[in-house]
Amino acid sequence: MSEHEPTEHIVSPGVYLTIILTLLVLTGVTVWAAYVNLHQFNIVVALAIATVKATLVVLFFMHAKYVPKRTQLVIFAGIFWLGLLLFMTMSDYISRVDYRGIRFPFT
Amino acid sequence: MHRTGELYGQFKTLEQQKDTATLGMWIFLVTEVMFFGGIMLAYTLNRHVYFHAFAAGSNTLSLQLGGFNTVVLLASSFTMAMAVWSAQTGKKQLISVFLTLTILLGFVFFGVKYVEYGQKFHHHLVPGKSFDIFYCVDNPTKCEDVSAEELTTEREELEKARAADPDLNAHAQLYYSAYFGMTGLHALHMVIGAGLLLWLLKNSLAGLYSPRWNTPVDMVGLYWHFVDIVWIYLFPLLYLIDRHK
Amino acid sequence: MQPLPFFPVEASNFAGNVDSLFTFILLTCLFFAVTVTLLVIFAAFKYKRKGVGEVGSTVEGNTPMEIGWTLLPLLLAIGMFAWGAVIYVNFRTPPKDTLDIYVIGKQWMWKLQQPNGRKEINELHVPINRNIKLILGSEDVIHDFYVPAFRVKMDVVPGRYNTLWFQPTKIGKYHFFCSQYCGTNHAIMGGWVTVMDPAEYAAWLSDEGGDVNPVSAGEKLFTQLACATCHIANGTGRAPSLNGVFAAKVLLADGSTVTADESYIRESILQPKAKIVAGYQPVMPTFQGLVTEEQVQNLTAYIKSLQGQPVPTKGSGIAPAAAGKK
Amino acid sequence: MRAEPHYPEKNYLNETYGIRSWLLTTDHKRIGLLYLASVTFFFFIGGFFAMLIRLHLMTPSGYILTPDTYNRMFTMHGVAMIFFFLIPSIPAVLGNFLIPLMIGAKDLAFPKINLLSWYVYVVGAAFTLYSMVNGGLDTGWTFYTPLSTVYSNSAVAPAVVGIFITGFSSILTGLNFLVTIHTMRAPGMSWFRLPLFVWTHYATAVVMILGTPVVAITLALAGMERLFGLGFFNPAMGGDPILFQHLFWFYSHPAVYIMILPSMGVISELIPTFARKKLFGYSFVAAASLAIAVIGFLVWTHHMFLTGQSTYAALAFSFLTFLVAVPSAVKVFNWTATLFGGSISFDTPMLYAFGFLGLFLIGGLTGLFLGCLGTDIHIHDTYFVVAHFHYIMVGGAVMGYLGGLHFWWPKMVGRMYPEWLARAAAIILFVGFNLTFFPQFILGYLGMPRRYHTYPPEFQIYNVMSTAGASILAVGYLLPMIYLVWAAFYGKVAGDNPWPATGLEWLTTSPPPTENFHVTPEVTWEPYDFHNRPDLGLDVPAGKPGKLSPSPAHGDD
Repeated sequence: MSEHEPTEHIVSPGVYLTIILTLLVLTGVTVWAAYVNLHQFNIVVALAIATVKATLVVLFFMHAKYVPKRTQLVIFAGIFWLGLLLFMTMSDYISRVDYRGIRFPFT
Repeated sequence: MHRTGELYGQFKTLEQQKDTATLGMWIFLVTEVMFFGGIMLAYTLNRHVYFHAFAAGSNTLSLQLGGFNTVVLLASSFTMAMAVWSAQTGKKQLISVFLTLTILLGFVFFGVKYVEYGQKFHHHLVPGKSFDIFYCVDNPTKCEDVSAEELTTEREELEKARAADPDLNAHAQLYYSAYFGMTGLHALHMVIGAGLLLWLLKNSLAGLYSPRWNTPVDMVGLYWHFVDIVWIYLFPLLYLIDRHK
Repeated sequence: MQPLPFFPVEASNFAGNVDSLFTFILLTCLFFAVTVTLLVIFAAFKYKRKGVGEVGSTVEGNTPMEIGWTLLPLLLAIGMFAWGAVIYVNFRTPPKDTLDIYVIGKQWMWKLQQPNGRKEINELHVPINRNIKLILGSEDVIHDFYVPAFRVKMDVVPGRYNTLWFQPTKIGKYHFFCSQYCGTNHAIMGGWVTVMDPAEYAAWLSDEGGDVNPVSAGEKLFTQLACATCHIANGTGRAPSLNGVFAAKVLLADGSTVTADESYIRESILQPKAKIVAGYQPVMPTFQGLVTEEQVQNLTAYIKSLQGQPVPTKGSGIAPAAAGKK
Repeated sequence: MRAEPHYPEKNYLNETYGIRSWLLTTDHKRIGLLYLASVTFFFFIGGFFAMLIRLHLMTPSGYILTPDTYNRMFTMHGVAMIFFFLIPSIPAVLGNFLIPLMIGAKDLAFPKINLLSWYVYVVGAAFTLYSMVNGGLDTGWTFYTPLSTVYSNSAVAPAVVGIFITGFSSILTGLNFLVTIHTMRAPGMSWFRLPLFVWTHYATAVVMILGTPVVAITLALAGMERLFGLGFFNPAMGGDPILFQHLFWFYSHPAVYIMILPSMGVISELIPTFARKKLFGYSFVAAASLAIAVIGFLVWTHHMFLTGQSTYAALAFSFLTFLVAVPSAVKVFNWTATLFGGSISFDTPMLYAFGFLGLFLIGGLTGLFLGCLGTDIHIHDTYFVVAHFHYIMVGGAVMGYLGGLHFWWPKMVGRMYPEWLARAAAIILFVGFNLTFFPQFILGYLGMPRRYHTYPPEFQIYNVMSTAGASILAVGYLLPMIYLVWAAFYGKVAGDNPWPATGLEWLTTSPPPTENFHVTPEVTWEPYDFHNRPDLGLDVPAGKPGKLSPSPAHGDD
């Protein structure tokens, strides 16, 4: 048997409670923000709030704040590649001349 | 490989074993991110091209039900985190209590989702031949769960959307493809998670988890939180398009 | 014997450019390929193992060399990229003064319409030295319009338009192909581009339906009505090959035989389900009301003209000698 | 110096007996052999289809197959070869077998998941085989919509389900490799002492992890579109078929690197071993592997230059495509440089390495024509493309796979294959391959589109050459299949380290024991260092010791 015991950071219930309360408040905020007309910024605000919430979950509920750098790199890579997929594909659609839905003069 | 107590044969120490499991789980979650990424891209593109149809589709969803489910899922994440904490600090009874709570909250989520899906079937909002976003507006008697008042505003909104996008029905169907695709995939993950939680509960009732060894609780916890994060994004993306009127 | 071909004919404004760029990349690649190959062969002989226990030297790397052979290919690659980009941007930006021709791809034929409304099937006539723009649409799956002699191609995507432009520079007849896989008869979904003198082209445009020869008129109809899509000459289509069928005995699905004379052909065009050839499905649509009496005659004349064509061993409706006697 | 080769009495092959002991094994070596059997099965299925295709194309009008059958043949050839042979070949067979041995571990990090991944592969394969015999598949291996989702009359749904499932086998393998390489290394096995085979598998695993889920969801969406009428890719419903291509190529271009990177890893082992010299520029080759994996993700729309995509996007992606060519070039230069000053032998694995160098060189360089926007307009979707990717995947990946199989066969089965027969097979393969595929470059430039069951007669001469080459190639593939199996039972006993080579896998017996090493090895030497390894029994010139790193680095970070 080994003498190495798993050593890990134990997050206290108080922290968890703070986080969940913050999450609930942010949920309220995001619903409220959806009813304010911010034009194209509605989606930006909604995604920003969602990202804050997700970050809190990742850092505290999932202990990412206390894991080795290596694991944090893995998380970062995942987000980065997701961004790559979305951003690079959309860059094609946004910069193209899209002749969608035009009718032909004959068939 | 043979197992000696809690240590599997391919590892030298419990620490290495735990480290390996955690890294493996995080990498798995990254693959999950990419898995959802594909459908996210389909959503992003179609929302970009057919914004009016997406807004119209989104406004037919019930914000009450969606919001309630968000709260339920966040709460279940909290109880899951507490289950992990109980395992880490050796409170054996509490592990089972928090796991049970998590499972119950998960089932509440399923219940609400069932009601929501049922409504969509009823209102002919499931992609396919019978899809008709005007169904309730055109057949108010068939949608007795929607008030006359709501129907009037809905009609106005749909007419406006149709003025902007003549092919509204087809494109709203794309919104519903995204809705069912994303929430269905999410629900599938929840089902798998609920199965894992039941398995954990069985083991925790047998007293298997201790501060020395609680890797399964920790791993399922990571998975459950991930499913929560997916919903954190799905909620604004699906329910909150263009709500201000 | 002809020499083996390597470059296709250059018949458009893009052809020369693309070929020069191709040659440039080819020479660069040859330089690297030959150098590396010679080095490997040289090393293999020079440093051949001489004793069982011999080991190599202790060299393990050289950073300046690494940087050098990273930068050199990088610079060459940027050069190739830039040249290619110029051609591509030019290709994707049609000039203003184009002759616009609409092209529709469908499984498995091309329908084209000239600016004056004249329609063509699997044929494209264009005047020399004019900028031509094809506006491409698809009725079903993704196709691709490809003219090797012009070095141009573009996907034909359902639900949206694509455009393709070129300026033909050489009079002649060139293949065009569908080069995006589109199902069963993808390989025969092609035709000919005819580059004409402007005067000839103008005459051709105004000379619609001027064919007096019934055989060639029938041949044209045979493609236009998409008969050729199923009645493929080599017998691989959904319908029997018509080579040699005229005046021969045809075996029907019910086991009887019939002589393929004028009246049988006429009936098969107007009421195709009346007599089904053995081994085939009744999939042919009726052409009753779609073709005039004159056109039926033209088609019959064309099928007659196929009498001397080679009959495929499989995929012909002609009854085998034994069955014919019975 | 060296002792008489002996065959260990107790090893992973004879530790336990019976079908159950194989089907329920969690031993990475046995799982490697299970994969070997299954991918070989698919290689011969795919090869059979290829033979029919080539025979059919001997004449312009092709009398052998009907158009529908021909379309099924090339589609199923692609599906069998890509998803069920090339992608799992080197990683799941050689990688599975060797990575734990090379880093001095007792097994992969998750042995049960490893077995699961094989079963997932088998289930996916079963669905796909079902599709092949029940209606076939005629969409092309790329499954372009709306042909695959609306118009095709073949068994698309089971094939899509099969490939979806098999994707998870790939994900699980990649996950296992990544974690294993991070946490299971032996003491002293620091990152820069890893063999390059492990480095390239690390890069491969990254691609598997990040790419495969995307193709899985894409095929799931396409399948649901075919079955339930979801509309994302269906233009009739306002969807966009080009979106499918974006999603598909986001994985399927990097998938090319899943096929070629492990092969590069094999070559990086073979060349130093048979030149008895350290690999030239070890860290550059390792970095190039990672660079290929990362940049490989940024080039996918070069498959779509002519779909009407944005000109700006095309420019960006073409540029990135040229960038990814550079690390491949760097590798070739380093391999070549390694030969200089070496002591080169011409054993069979080295012949495969030479073959790989030649074919990969042609395959890689012809990629430039396709990545270049100007020339791609002409040669896109022609036989030029067919020739190019066969040079990479067959010339590159399969030559590496066979070279690796010959190199490690003595380790896997403990016995040697007949050397002269093996050398002959390697040469036959090289000749047959070039005769088959080189004419296709010319065909492509002349304008013959791919996936044609019939073609204009002016293209016939090159097609005849290609078919002739294919029959030589078939012989070349059958030979190793026969003599390697023979050698596994009747070959000469190989001994622990027959070549000799420097990796940790050669320190244990051949075949290795179930737990890989009787004593956990401790690494104190640099990779491919023949000069500080007295245990190899070589004649190291006196007075010229190679440099030894001062203190062993820690392996378990």
